[in-house]
Amino acid sequence: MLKSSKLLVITEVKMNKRAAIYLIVPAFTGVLIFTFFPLIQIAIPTFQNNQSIFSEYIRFLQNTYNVQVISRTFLIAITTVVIVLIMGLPISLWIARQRTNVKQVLSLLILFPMLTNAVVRNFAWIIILGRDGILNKFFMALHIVNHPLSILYTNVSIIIGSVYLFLPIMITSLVGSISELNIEVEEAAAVLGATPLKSFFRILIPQLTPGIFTGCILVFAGTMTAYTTPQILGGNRHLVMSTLIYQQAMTLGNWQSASVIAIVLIIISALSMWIMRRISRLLDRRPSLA
Amino acid sequence: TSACSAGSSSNGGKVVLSTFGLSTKQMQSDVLKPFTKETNVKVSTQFGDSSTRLTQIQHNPNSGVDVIELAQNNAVTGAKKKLFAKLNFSKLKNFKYLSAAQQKLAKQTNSVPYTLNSIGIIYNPKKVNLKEWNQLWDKNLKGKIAIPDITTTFGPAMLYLAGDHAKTAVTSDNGVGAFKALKELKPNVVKTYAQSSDLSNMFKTGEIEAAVVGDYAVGMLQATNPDLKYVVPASGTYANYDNVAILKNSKNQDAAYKYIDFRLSEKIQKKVAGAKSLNNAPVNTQVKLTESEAANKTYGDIAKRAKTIDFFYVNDHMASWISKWNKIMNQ
Amino acid sequence: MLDRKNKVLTIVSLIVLAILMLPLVLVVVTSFNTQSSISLPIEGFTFNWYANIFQQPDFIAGFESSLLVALLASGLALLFGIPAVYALTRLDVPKASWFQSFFLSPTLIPEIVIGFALYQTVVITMRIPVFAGLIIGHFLLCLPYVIRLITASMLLLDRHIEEAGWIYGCSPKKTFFLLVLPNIKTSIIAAFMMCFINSFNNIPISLFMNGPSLTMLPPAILNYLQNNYDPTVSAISVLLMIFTGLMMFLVEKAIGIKSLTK
Amino acid sequence: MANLEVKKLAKSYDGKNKVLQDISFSVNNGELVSILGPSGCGKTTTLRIIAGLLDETSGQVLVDQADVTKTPVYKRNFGMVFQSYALFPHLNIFENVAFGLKMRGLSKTEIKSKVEEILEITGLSEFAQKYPAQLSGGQQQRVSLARALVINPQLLLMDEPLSNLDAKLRLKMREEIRRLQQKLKMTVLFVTHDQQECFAISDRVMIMKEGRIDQYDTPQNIFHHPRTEYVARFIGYDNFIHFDQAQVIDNHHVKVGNISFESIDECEKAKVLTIRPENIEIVDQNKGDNTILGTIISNEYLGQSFKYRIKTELGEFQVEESRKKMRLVGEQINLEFPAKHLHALSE
Amino acid sequence: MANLEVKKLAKSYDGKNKVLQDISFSVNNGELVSILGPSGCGKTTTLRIIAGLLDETSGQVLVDQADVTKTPVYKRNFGMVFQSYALFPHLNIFENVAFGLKMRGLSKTEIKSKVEEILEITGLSEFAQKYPAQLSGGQQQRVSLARALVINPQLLLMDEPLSNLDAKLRLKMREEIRRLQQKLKMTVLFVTHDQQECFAISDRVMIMKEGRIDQYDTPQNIFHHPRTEYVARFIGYDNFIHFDQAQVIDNHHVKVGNISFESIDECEKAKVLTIRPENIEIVDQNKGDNTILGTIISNEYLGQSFKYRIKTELGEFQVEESRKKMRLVGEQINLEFPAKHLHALSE
Ligand SMILES: Nc1ncnc2c1ncn2[C@@H]1O[C@H](COP(=O)(O)OP(=O)(O)OP(=O)(O)O)[C@@H](O)[C@H]1O
Ligand SMILES: Nc1ncnc2c1ncn2[C@@H]1O[C@H](COP(=O)(O)OP(=O)(O)OP(=O)(O)O)[C@@H](O)[C@H]1O
Ligand SMILES: NCCCCNCCCN
Ligand SMILES: [Mg+2]
Ligand SMILES: [Mg+2]
Repeated sequence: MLKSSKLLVITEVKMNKRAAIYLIVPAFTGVLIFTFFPLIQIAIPTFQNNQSIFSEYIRFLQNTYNVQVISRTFLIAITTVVIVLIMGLPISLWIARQRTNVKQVLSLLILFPMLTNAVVRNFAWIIILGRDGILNKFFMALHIVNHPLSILYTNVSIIIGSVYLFLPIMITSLVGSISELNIEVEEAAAVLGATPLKSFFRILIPQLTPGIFTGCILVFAGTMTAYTTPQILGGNRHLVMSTLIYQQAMTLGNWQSASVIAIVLIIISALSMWIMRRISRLLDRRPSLA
Repeated sequence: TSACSAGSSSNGGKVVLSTFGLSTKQMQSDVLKPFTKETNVKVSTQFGDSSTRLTQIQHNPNSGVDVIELAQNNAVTGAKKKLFAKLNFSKLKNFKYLSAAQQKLAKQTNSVPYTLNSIGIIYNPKKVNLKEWNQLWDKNLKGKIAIPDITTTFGPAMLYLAGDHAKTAVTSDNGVGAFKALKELKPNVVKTYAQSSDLSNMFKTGEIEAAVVGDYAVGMLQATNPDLKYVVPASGTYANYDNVAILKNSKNQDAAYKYIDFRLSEKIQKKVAGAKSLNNAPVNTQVKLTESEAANKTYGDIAKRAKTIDFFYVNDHMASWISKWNKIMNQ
Repeated sequence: MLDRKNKVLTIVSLIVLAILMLPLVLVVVTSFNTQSSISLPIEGFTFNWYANIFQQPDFIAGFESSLLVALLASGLALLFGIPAVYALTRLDVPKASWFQSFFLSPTLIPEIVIGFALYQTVVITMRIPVFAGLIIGHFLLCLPYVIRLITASMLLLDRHIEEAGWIYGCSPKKTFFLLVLPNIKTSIIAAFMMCFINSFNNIPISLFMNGPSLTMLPPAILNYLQNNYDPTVSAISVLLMIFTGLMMFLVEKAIGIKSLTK
Repeated sequence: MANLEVKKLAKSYDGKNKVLQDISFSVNNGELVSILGPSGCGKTTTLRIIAGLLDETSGQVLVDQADVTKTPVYKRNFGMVFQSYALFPHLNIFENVAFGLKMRGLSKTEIKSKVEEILEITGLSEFAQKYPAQLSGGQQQRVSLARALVINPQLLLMDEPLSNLDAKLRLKMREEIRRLQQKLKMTVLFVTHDQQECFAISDRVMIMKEGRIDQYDTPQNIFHHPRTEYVARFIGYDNFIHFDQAQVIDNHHVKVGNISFESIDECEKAKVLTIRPENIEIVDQNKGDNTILGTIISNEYLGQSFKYRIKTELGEFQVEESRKKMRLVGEQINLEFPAKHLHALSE
Repeated sequence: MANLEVKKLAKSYDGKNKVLQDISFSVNNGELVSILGPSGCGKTTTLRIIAGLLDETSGQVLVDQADVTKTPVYKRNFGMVFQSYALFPHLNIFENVAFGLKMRGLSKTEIKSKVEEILEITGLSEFAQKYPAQLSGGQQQRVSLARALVINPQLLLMDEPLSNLDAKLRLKMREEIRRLQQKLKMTVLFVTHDQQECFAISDRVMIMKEGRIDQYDTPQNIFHHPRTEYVARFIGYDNFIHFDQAQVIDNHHVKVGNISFESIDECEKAKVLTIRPENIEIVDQNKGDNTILGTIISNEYLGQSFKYRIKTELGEFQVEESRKKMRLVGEQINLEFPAKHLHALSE
């Protein structure tokens, strides 16, 4: 979804070329003024320091607490991606291979939580994950644990909340990719002697590489930058970068610091996405047909 | 003003109020509606955290807010940053009913205290029995308590308590002793909370057995967890005022004065003191509460035991304390 | 074969599906609890928490302004987005894919940063009223959805349809309104729904962009949740789910009817 | 290399409509049999059941007398060439071809030598390191073939393997398939809906209609002796004269309307006479028998010949004539149906 | 109903490569002209420039002597049938057909009567209230045609209007187009890459190659007298014998290798001899001239005939022979090239 779909102007059309300018300029100006200009405005002060232009950043990173928040944010995002992928793949496969009308119903069902308010979705997990919550009651009843587990307000609860938040996005994205696959390719593998498991790992997964990475990038970016989930399920002991930005900016009124974190967050998430995309290209062995 | 019919609004003018997000329903019904009814002044509101709202008016001189209600620490900051209009106390008929200390604070900060809170310990008597602050450090409370985060209203008070435990006042050693005491407390702390409703949930789910909490939240906590007991240790507590101020850029100063005076009036102070209302302890000395009415409020005995926090000192050191706190408590 | 008949796959999928649905079901159940805290199992049945929603001034005002903002922002995003998409997909724009990435770029900026940065630039520096700032923020949130979804359907739409219009004497402008718009209606509805729901549910931008008498619903719910731990939040969650479901139903119906004739 | 036998195979997708209706047939060792039929007649269904990709509703599939009906697809050891090639897009040509051998656990050196050999045979050696998307349609087709052949399948199944190719390439590929099949002496079942293709390549042809086998015979026999009107129509007999038993005169003669027709076939149980457009002759005078008067109602130039639609008292006929000049619409002409080209059908 | 003239039309998309190279031609009133050529030769480009959908690089388009080169597309009053039909999916059939009339501001009653008439002619009356998606391919095709016809276009342009149809429908539709064109006496420019289609339908055929016109003539002339090897190859002359000027003996005789060939055409400036596979005869004895010995290297059954590839000292030849029995690979035979079928080409 993040990737810009390929634009192809098939044939030159006899039309007033000037029209293009009038059509594009409003949206272009809007994004320029309200996205790029504000970013520059918050970025500039962070580089205006007496010592060196990067000293604000150096100071920020010298604080081990901040480094911990960054690594927590990163770790939560990566873990979420992995879990979402493991949970999402089988069900996506299952949905993609249903008959059309069943597939439509299931897709709507998946879409529903995705379109439901984020507060609502996270809040549901408070009920489940608390010391006295459903999950602990369940575990205790089955004697899996003797004492209730502390899950709420930990990194784990943020991960669970994020998984819940982004699983539908991954499924929707994967169902799309899987539906595009030629099922005969798997049949061919079966005819050639591949068991279902072998077919899954050797034929299906490799073909899905680009789709999987697109999904992963979406989930990763979403988790890295999510605010509501860590806010509700993490609390202040488990700040992530976006909640730290808000705390610095609004609770403590320290805008300089908030700007620094914002820039660091943008750089880290952009860099990670770029790396993931590179890896995806490396793994996708099919030649690109430019 | 009294001649106006209820329907017309043009005469009384309007005022924009910025206040706490807690109990918006009661604020509306017990303060704002009666105010409009009496003065014919229309009120628009902004609800939210004290610190957030302070940050906003600090950066945005055109916020449009006329009157702002803030926690004491934020009021002190606001005053220091000269965000408030210089008050003409003669315009406030009810100002004279405030205590001398409160009047002094008002004059120092150009913001008038209209209620006060203090902290105590709330606990689940089925699991533990607590009477004194020092008991919070007991080993058997490991992983069972919650304390307010440094960034919240009672964060500084928590630091003062730690200082008391270490027997070095925070103001005497820049909090060195207090932070040492906090380090000792850390194993017991499940969470440093920002919202008192978190506590409700944590008690409910058995996450914690005790917490340091402001008295204003006690009613709400006991409503959801009826077993909980609240104690203000005999050794004393720390009080914190909520102040109301007029912003420098306010264009509705007359209406703003009317609001503050209304807020301080005996009738309203008594009304909002109700447990089902805002549960605000009165500052108006004319208001008398029965013992049951006084429950969970900084009133009478407790008010006498309450010590004040030097927010002028605190706010100067806040930045470095937050960083230290985060390293110790949130890491 | 790994198809819908594979048993292991089916079981795993049903479990995941249950995990997706269970939390929402629990929210619904807790909303009827007589206890004044959100917990399970419920002790009794009541509609009180639903009644309480309507006594919260924030919720009423929040719903109204969230609705208004979502409508305006989605509308603006369509108004600005559709012409741009048309130019990028139909006219010979140099570096068209660069422009497309540019229009999608707000997606890459964390929403909390958009809120923070916009607050400074739009509200403080430019002195634009907070309400307008809020609309701008939500517009940026929405625009990428419009660009993405409508580009997809413009690329699918047979460009010869427009040419046929011209051939039969229809001017380019008229052709757009008579022949292009009706045929991308489906994706316009879809884009509108994505915009609307994302704007309506947004928290991070609204957290910064607020002011007197400008309360948005999600922050109001968050605020309520943080100050009062009672099932009112469950109740309003249920109402919002119904609202979402209703929108999905309407859209499905609108697009469904369309796809019959297409 | 194996003998295939299908016994009373039936299939229903929805439990109600039978897509295959108890079909039985066998394919001998080293024989190439085509299944020909219109879209939806059940060709793919038959092939997929034999391959094991689809469950039959009833019936049996036997390979060299052994029942394989319940053997899972990945254990059947068949080769299959898919209509869409179904190459593995993420594997290069070598790896595509090697896949089946890998699944069988062969050693690397064995795999290498076998793959290289088949790539040599199919003329693909130089593409070993390329990926499917880098190959032309015809080359991909050959990879698909090589991949099926390298595992030395007992039986090779091909589902319209040429339908995606343009006319030129299609021709070349079908020659290649025939050559390989004969060289490697494979047993092949070949699905197609192209009449010419199927005649050009097969030892025997099976013509299907709505889940049944209408005729199963050599191409020549089918061409010259279609058994039913359906088969005839399918292979280019565009003209039909219907009649009933009462009109039969003797073994080889029938009278329809006022005209007597002599047919090369026995007419006793026949119901229809049929003839190809190119076998009808336009003659100058009406000689009576086997001849009918008509009017041209449309004309078309086909390059080497002209094609006319002609209206007669027995309905419309289509006639192809090689001639320098086109006859005009409206012209009255006599059509002769030579007895040796006039076939009688009973269904 | 109009006369089209194209003068020195050139087109370059990128400013460098000329996709059309100064082509000139004219189409008479009521004439149906096909443009035939391989993919990418510039057929669509030509049509789109004439329609006004594309800017020419240089040259002129004249309709009834009036220069329309600068007239915007929506004022040209042409009809166009798009390869993909380009029906308006959100309008029903009636509205689709009425669109052009509406744009011309006709009254409702006029529109109604005209649309109903054309729907009648195209056999679409019963579908008036249906939407395009509810129609079959052939019906959609007719809607597209009706939409173009109803505005009574000066000129009707058709870009491969049949390429999406299956063989049967394609045949039917081309007859219908021809019938309508003749009935309404339209001037039509018809783009196709199908040789047979174009011969069957056109008054004249224009064969394009890489942006140039290779031959522009009646179907018969093109078929029997291809001007270039390119045209010949395109229309099914599969066999070519190349030689140089030195080998020309006299006006009608050429000696290639040891064999003398007599051709029906003049050979003076010729470089190539060509003949169709079905015109080569397999004869029992070598009569010397126009005959060559060869070996069969492949055989194929085509239904009515057999096709052989034959290797000779002058290269491979393709021969089609009608016969009961197939000749075997390896058999030695003599090929005779009858002079009346052997054409000489100069390019
Ligand atoms: N999965 C399915 N579910 C239900 N019906 C099916 C399914 N697959 C095929 N059919 C039906 O079974 C019949 C035979 O289909 P099959 O694919 O075998 O035809 P075919 O002869 O291969 O046709 P084609 O030449 O078009 O490929 C058709 O009527 C088709 O609609
Ligand atoms: N918009 C364009 N930009 C650049 N080159 C183009 C464009 N459109 C067509 N061409 C090129 O111009 C040449 C002629 O194209 P045109 O579409 O006229 O071919 P055509 O004869 O219609 O082929 P086909 O039978 O495949 O439709 C081709 O080489 C094509 O690649
Ligand atoms: N702008 C950051 C992208 C985060 C994705 N947000 C998902 C919201 C789902 N409601
Ligand atoms: Mg099939
Ligand atoms: Mg073309």
